[in-house]
Amino acid sequence: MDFLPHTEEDDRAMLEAVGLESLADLFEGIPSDVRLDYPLGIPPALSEPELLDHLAALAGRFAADDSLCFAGGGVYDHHVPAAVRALASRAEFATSYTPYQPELSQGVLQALFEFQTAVCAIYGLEVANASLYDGAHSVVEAVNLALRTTGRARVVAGATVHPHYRQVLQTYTSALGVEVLTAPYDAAGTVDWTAVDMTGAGAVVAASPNVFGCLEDVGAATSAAHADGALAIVVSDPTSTGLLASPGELGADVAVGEGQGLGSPMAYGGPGVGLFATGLEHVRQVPGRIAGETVDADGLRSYVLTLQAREQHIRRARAASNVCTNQTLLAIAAGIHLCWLGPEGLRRLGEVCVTRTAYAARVLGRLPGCRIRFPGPHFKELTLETPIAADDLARRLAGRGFVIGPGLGRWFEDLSNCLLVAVTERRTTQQIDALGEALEKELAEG
Amino acid sequence: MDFLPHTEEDDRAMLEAVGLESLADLFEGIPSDVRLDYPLGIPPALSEPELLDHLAALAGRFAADDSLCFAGGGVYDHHVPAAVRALASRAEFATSYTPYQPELSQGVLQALFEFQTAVCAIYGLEVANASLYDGAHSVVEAVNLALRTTGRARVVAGATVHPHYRQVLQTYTSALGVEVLTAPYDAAGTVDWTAVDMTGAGAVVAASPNVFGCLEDVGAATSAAHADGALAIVVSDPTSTGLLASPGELGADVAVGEGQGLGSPMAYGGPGVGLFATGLEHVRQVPGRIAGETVDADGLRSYVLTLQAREQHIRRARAASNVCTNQTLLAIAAGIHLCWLGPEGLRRLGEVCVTRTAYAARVLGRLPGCRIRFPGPHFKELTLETPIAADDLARRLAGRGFVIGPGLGRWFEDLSNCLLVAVTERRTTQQIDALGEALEKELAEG
Amino acid sequence: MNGSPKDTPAPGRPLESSAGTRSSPRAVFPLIFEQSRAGRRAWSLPEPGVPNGDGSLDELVPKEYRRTSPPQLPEVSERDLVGHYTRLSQRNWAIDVGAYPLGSCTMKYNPKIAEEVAALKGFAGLHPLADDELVQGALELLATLEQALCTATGMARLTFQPAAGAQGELTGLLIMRAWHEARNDKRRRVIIPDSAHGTNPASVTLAGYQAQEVPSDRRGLVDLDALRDVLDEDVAGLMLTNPNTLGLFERDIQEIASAVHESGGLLYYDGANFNSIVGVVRPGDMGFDIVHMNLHKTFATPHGGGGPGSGPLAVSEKLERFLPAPVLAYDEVTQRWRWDEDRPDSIGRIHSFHGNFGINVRAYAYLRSLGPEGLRKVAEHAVLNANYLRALIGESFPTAYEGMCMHEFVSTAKGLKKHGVRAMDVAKRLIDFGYHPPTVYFPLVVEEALMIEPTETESKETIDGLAAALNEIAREAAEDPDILHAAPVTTPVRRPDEARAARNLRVRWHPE
Amino acid sequence: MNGSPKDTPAPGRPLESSAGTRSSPRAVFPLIFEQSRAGRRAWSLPEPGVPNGDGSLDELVPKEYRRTSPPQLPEVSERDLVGHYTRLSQRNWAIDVGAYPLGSCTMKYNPKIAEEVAALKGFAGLHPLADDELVQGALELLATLEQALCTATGMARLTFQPAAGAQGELTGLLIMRAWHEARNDKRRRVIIPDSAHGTNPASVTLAGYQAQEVPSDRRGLVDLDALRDVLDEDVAGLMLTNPNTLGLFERDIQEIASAVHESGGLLYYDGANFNSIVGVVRPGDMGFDIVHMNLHKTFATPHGGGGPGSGPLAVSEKLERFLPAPVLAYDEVTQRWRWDEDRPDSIGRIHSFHGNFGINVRAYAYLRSLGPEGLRKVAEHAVLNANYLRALIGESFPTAYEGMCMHEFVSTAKGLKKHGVRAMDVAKRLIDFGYHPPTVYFPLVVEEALMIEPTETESKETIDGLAAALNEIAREAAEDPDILHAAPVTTPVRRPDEARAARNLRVRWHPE
Ligand SMILES: Cc1ncc(COP(=O)(O)O)c(C=O)c1O
Ligand SMILES: Cc1ncc(COP(=O)(O)O)c(C=O)c1O
Repeated sequence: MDFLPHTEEDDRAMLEAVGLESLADLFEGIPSDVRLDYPLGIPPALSEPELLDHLAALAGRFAADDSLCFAGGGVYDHHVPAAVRALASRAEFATSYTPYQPELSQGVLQALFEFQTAVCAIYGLEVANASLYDGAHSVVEAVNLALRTTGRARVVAGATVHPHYRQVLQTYTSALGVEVLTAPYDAAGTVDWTAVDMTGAGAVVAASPNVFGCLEDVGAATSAAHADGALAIVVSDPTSTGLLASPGELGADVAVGEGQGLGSPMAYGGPGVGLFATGLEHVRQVPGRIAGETVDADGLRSYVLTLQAREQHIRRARAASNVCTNQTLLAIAAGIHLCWLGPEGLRRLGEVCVTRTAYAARVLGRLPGCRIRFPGPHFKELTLETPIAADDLARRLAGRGFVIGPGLGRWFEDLSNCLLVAVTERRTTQQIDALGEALEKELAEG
Repeated sequence: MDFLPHTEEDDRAMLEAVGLESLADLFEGIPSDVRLDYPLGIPPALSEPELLDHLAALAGRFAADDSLCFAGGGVYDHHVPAAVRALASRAEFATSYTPYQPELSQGVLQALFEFQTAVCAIYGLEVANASLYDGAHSVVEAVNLALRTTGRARVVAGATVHPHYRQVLQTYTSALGVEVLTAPYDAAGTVDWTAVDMTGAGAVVAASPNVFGCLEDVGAATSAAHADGALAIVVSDPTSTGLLASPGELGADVAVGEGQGLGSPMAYGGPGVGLFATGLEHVRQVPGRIAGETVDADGLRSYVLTLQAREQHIRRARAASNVCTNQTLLAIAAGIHLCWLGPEGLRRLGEVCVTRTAYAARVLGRLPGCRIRFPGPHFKELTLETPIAADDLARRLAGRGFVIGPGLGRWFEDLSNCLLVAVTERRTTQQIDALGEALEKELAEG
Repeated sequence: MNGSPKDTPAPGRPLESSAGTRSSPRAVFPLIFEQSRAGRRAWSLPEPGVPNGDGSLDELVPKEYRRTSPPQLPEVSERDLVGHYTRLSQRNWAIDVGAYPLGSCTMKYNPKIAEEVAALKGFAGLHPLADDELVQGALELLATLEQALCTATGMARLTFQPAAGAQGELTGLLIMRAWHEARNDKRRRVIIPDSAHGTNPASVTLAGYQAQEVPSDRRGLVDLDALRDVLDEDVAGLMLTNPNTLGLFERDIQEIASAVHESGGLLYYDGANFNSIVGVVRPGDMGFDIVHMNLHKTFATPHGGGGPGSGPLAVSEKLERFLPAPVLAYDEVTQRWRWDEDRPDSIGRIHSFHGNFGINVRAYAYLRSLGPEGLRKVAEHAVLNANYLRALIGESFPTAYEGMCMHEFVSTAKGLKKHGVRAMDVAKRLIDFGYHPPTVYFPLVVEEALMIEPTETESKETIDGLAAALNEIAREAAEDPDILHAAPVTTPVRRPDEARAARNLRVRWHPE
Repeated sequence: MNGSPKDTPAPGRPLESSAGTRSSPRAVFPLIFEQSRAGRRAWSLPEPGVPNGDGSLDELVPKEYRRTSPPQLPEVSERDLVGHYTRLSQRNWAIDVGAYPLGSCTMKYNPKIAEEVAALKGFAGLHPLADDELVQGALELLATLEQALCTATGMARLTFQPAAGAQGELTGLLIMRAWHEARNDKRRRVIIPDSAHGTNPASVTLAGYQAQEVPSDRRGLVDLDALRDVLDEDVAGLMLTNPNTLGLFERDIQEIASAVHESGGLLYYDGANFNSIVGVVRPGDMGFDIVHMNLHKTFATPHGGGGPGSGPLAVSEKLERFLPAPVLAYDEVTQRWRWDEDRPDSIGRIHSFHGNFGINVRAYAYLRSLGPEGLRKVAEHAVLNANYLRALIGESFPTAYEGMCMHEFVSTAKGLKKHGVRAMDVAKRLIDFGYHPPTVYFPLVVEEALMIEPTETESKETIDGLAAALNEIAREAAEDPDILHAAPVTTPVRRPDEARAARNLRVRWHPE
């Protein structure tokens, strides 16, 4: 199925109208010696029922289809409310382009304006953009903003910031002569921000909850940063903001985070949505699109993309960022999800995560040879140390129907026996008990 | 979650406006001795994530989740095109009421008008209604139309008409002093309509393809019916009408059928959709709703429910039928599906069913002790006779991942070793081979 | 194609109608059939692809069985199909679009979670004739739902076969008949109130009975004396909805019940208005013997533009044996659910299979998300919303009968007649204010009836807005009635000519 | 609440806007935040419910970590949430609503089947850090898609990490840089045509290079001599989209390629316009070393109102080792796919995980449903549609450059200037005819540019209608330009004031 409407008669009539004989003539402008005279060597076409079978078979090879997901490390198995799924998948949202023509785009524009308002509310800041690619990209853009603003070229990032975010930051800044320093974590699995040397830093990046699931003293990070004239960037899990102090309250200049947990499935890590919020004083340095309110020719409240002069299609080589296509549809879903939750629901979400994670800590921490590596407080994730190499253990538990991990050895040599365990509102205490029993069996087998 | 918007403040303000103290006061009109003073003894409320888990667990108990469906007998595992599913589930269709206010219902009304047009096209008749409950209900209403029209009280139905349809006909007519005679089937698994005594019959009901999957000589049935002054009712599978002669062509006065195969999942047998079409001369006897074309105050083409004088809400005790709520949403899906298919696709659908069913006949028919009980021609279903009691065999094959049957013993004593095998466009030849191998194994075990 | 300015939608035509009608004047919305082009296709199906095939199609299906000319279905691309039905859907009102206060229809919010669970393969993918062993989850769901619904109605057992309320009515009346016949008691009449819904008398006729109407008294309730007058040994039973179609609770229900029972008849409860009493009072406790529910009303399943619904029919213990076969049975030994076909006294089968299972799954999801407290709150707030709205518009549109109403009420617009304004004009004008109109001209016993049921899922703000609009319309009617006669002005079409539709009958498209 | 007639939508406002705005004058569409009422809720979540709990919340999360005041999120019922966003969605154009001929955006039909398969639990439910063993199906899908895309572009390997085209550009430029550096070759400039898309220069800067523009010649193509003049050993490479942003094929591509290569630079292919040549000519065969694709354009994944997309970046063999880590590897022994992290020369990671996997699944579904022949037909009919439309409107809106175009073309409205009509006026007026406008004022090199890309999924009838509308608008411009200045008249809002939006900045709602 090629989804083309053209009948042979259409082809004939249209070719005639443009004065050509055959479809091949359309490509005469292309040097003949590079034109293909054979079909591409790609798999043959499948009819819709065949395609469905084929893809169901591939999807069916997910060896843990009815497994329970206790895996963490940046993407989480949160509940996607049916209403959010239904609304965000409305064809008018899903199959529309960037809202460059406001008269035909009030739906997307207002939904983005509402999303921005919700992000400002949870992060305690004044301006949010219409989304970036993912959590890592938000960190990168926040650092760029900070360095542009401070005119400095040094970044201090906590070792407890998601390692992938730090790697992406490294990649992005490599060409720009930026120095990225890492602040080590202490025995508590957090960075002692009072002890970090920040001389010359333009950007300081702290995360709470951090990669180990622990809450950090973000206030210490932001004041230390400010003391040295750096901007403070805080990585914050939006699902924690109903319960935990907002980055804004704690002095963050820029708050960023991964919004997947708000209305989007895990989808093997993408599409997710990068959240980005800051203070009004930085608005002209904000990357990406921003929906703004205005009035129309009749004085009627309306929404448009605003401050486009920041963006690549206007400022080109001097743009604040090169981002164009973003993650709008997931931003809309996240906005709807936050409105579905409201302040009470967001708080309840956090409460369930915290309490059940504590329960998991108790159940798992008392197993022979096991301990919760870092004391916490934890939000929805903890670091479990066992006598077994973490990646092996994760693989073995998968065999018992639990997706868990990752093992932290891949990121921290000294933690190769440590495993991340995430507990969202979807995980019940019974499921946690079951995980405990499965782990106990594995430990017994050694 | 009770889905109520009322805050305590709302309750207070609204009660005050109506001059009441408490919510309980609202029910003062109800004799106190029958009013409940305890909550209903029904299961407690579940939050959305809990509800999802609970229902996923129940659904998960479908012991054959990744099984292949070769089951027939009136409901079939046809492919539902993704576009049809997406369009029919649009909230504007799904959450709307009966289109009594045409200004706000042009979407549903036109979709029904298009559905009616498509049903007329496939059945070769002039007027179709906006759907009935299911195939059985369509047969009942067709018989009522025929008896009203002929003023007679006798029905002759082929034994090869789906037994459930005949049972429902029996139930519906029991109170009306209507006599329902059954015309036996012959060795070919079809009714020899030339040999049936139709004296005094007002309605004759024939099916093709019939309950055994065989095509019948519908023409013989309709002319015999007409010869005796009866109206001819033909039960026709809409998925067969791209390939097979339409009931209209063959002289049917009323064509009926189950439309589940067009755009609806099997859903354990419901909701499906009863199709109903007849000649214009009978339009005032047609049961249920009919969408009709007209013009609006500006002369603009529009659609309304028409000839409502036939219906219960106008004619009450003398209405053509008591039907009110019907199966509109599934009718819309069936209409969209027929437009997705078009004449070519509908023909292809039939071609695939016929050819693969023939392949299945060859693969299964040659197994030891097995035979295809009736010669056919078959459309998408066949009757397989084996040495094993059919219901046991079906159960055993289920264990091997095949949903098949039903055994025909439940309907025909003499066919207790016969099993229905249905082959839709979703079943591949490889799957048929696999069924053959599974069956061979079962036969070996005896 | 022409691009004349007439292409642009006339003022007030929604944008999408302009999107839909690039080609023809005055924004006529084309039919999918009019977009057909020979050779175009949306379909995508496999090749028959049978290894060393079994002979040609002609051998498999001899010509005499074959179609001679292809059916006149449209040939369109999937892109155009999707565009057409997407735009078409936008030309339709729906609960998800706005308020829908249609009396007697209970257009409440349909939870999205119900759609999601009904689509699970373990439900949507079940074959109705699959061995019971394979579908234990589905049977358990039905058994739990049956028990809960019987608890809520005060009945003993029920059948899920009826696809809608009207089919439930017929089922119940056939059971009524079977019960009398089992006692060799031939009776010929069934009593219904004059305000009864049309399906009641129609079902009575289908069940082989004569429908006899009893008048309502000045209270809008069944006239007890009139009822007693018509009750005799020829009366098989009484059909009643309580609260009745006027939204009033039949407070004499116990007297009514004993009167009917004394005369040897049975009491049938039409559950269309069950929403207003669920969790508050049970039909069984009022004396009803037979009850149908409209799960597409009280239990919030989407109405789908007119269906599907689900009309389970519940009965008291003494009528259990007459229920349609099969019924669910639990085998204590194997601890398995199964369908029990062995029901000698059953009235027989009423549906091709097990009724609208997919709808029952949705109703179950609704029931489980509310629980007992939630269900009672539903009734409380359905009644609160109705009485609140009634109070707000009482001066403009007085109710036909005094006193508190239940989940709905019937107002009259007859006061506007002197301005040449009819109830239908009020309904059409309400559309311009952004609300779906109430049910008009029903029940027939009320002149210029406006039958209004806000349902419990509408907020106070929505009801305040609806009331403000209705009061404003009453003012317009007095000051400038032509505004009402011209309404609606915001819809794709205005006042389609229904008489003409019946006169020049066009019930399908065919090329000119 | 007031129900004053101002509540009724002004003429031309779609019905749904009236549905959405019962309360405030002139059909202002309320924000969800304005519908908040304390104590209302849509959320439904379990109790923490931990047996013999682990101490209070205060013990688990000490106060110093806790929020002091709740976030100002709205409190609404699910019913009102659903109503709000359903009506809001109806205030938006989309492919599923109608034609969307935005130049350079390739707004073609997005197959529904792709949505269905992307939602399968075996794809949507995968955790990105799950052991490779668990996700072999997903890895095989990616591997097959990688191979097919490499075949289509003539490249050796690719990375799926880039979430969109711009991120692909940066990835490619960093690889370009790594390649030069590996050869101790310091270069500082990257050449781009003056017609290049804004992301090109922006990405060049991000990659630490200086962007240098080369002018187009009168043909609208890269000026070869001008290019040769700027090429030297300081030039790291050239970024080109071919066909270029004017919709013209760079016929000198081979000369361009050898010139760049001779100067020691690399050739970067911006795949945004790949739709017009897929299956016809391969970037690799034209001499390109680095290629990004916009799967949300050529491979028909839905654009989601601005994203998500997917911008896989493919390279020739000599650049393979620089690709972001990890890359897919196949273990012949275990016959398993795995992620290979051991890539010493890699430029590093560019995405949190594996890119927009869900979008790649959709692209795979599209690729598999078309196959090789289908893909070539896509290019053929994209180009046919563009040239056909160009021919139909040539007199009203001449193209800036002569000769055949590829999948899109750039017309100029400068002929209407004498009537005081600008390209934007034409765009706005086209809305009233039921079409989304083309891209306006881009590329900057064309005065009063209208950049039109019909895409291959639009039918001849649609293009005929679009042409008729454009020609009619040209006539209106001459006869009555004010019609254009007043346009659009069929939309919920008209010509929002963008200058004011930037002046009085309101980028979030807060209570007055
Ligand atoms: C009072 C009453 N009884 C019966 C019915 C018939 O129910 P259904 O439409 O489900 O057949 C209705 C439906 O509108 C009703 O309002
Ligand atoms: C020519 C060209 N290059 C690059 C891009 C950027 O791609 P994306 O928006 O996916 O980042 C676009 C998108 O509009 C484009 O048209």
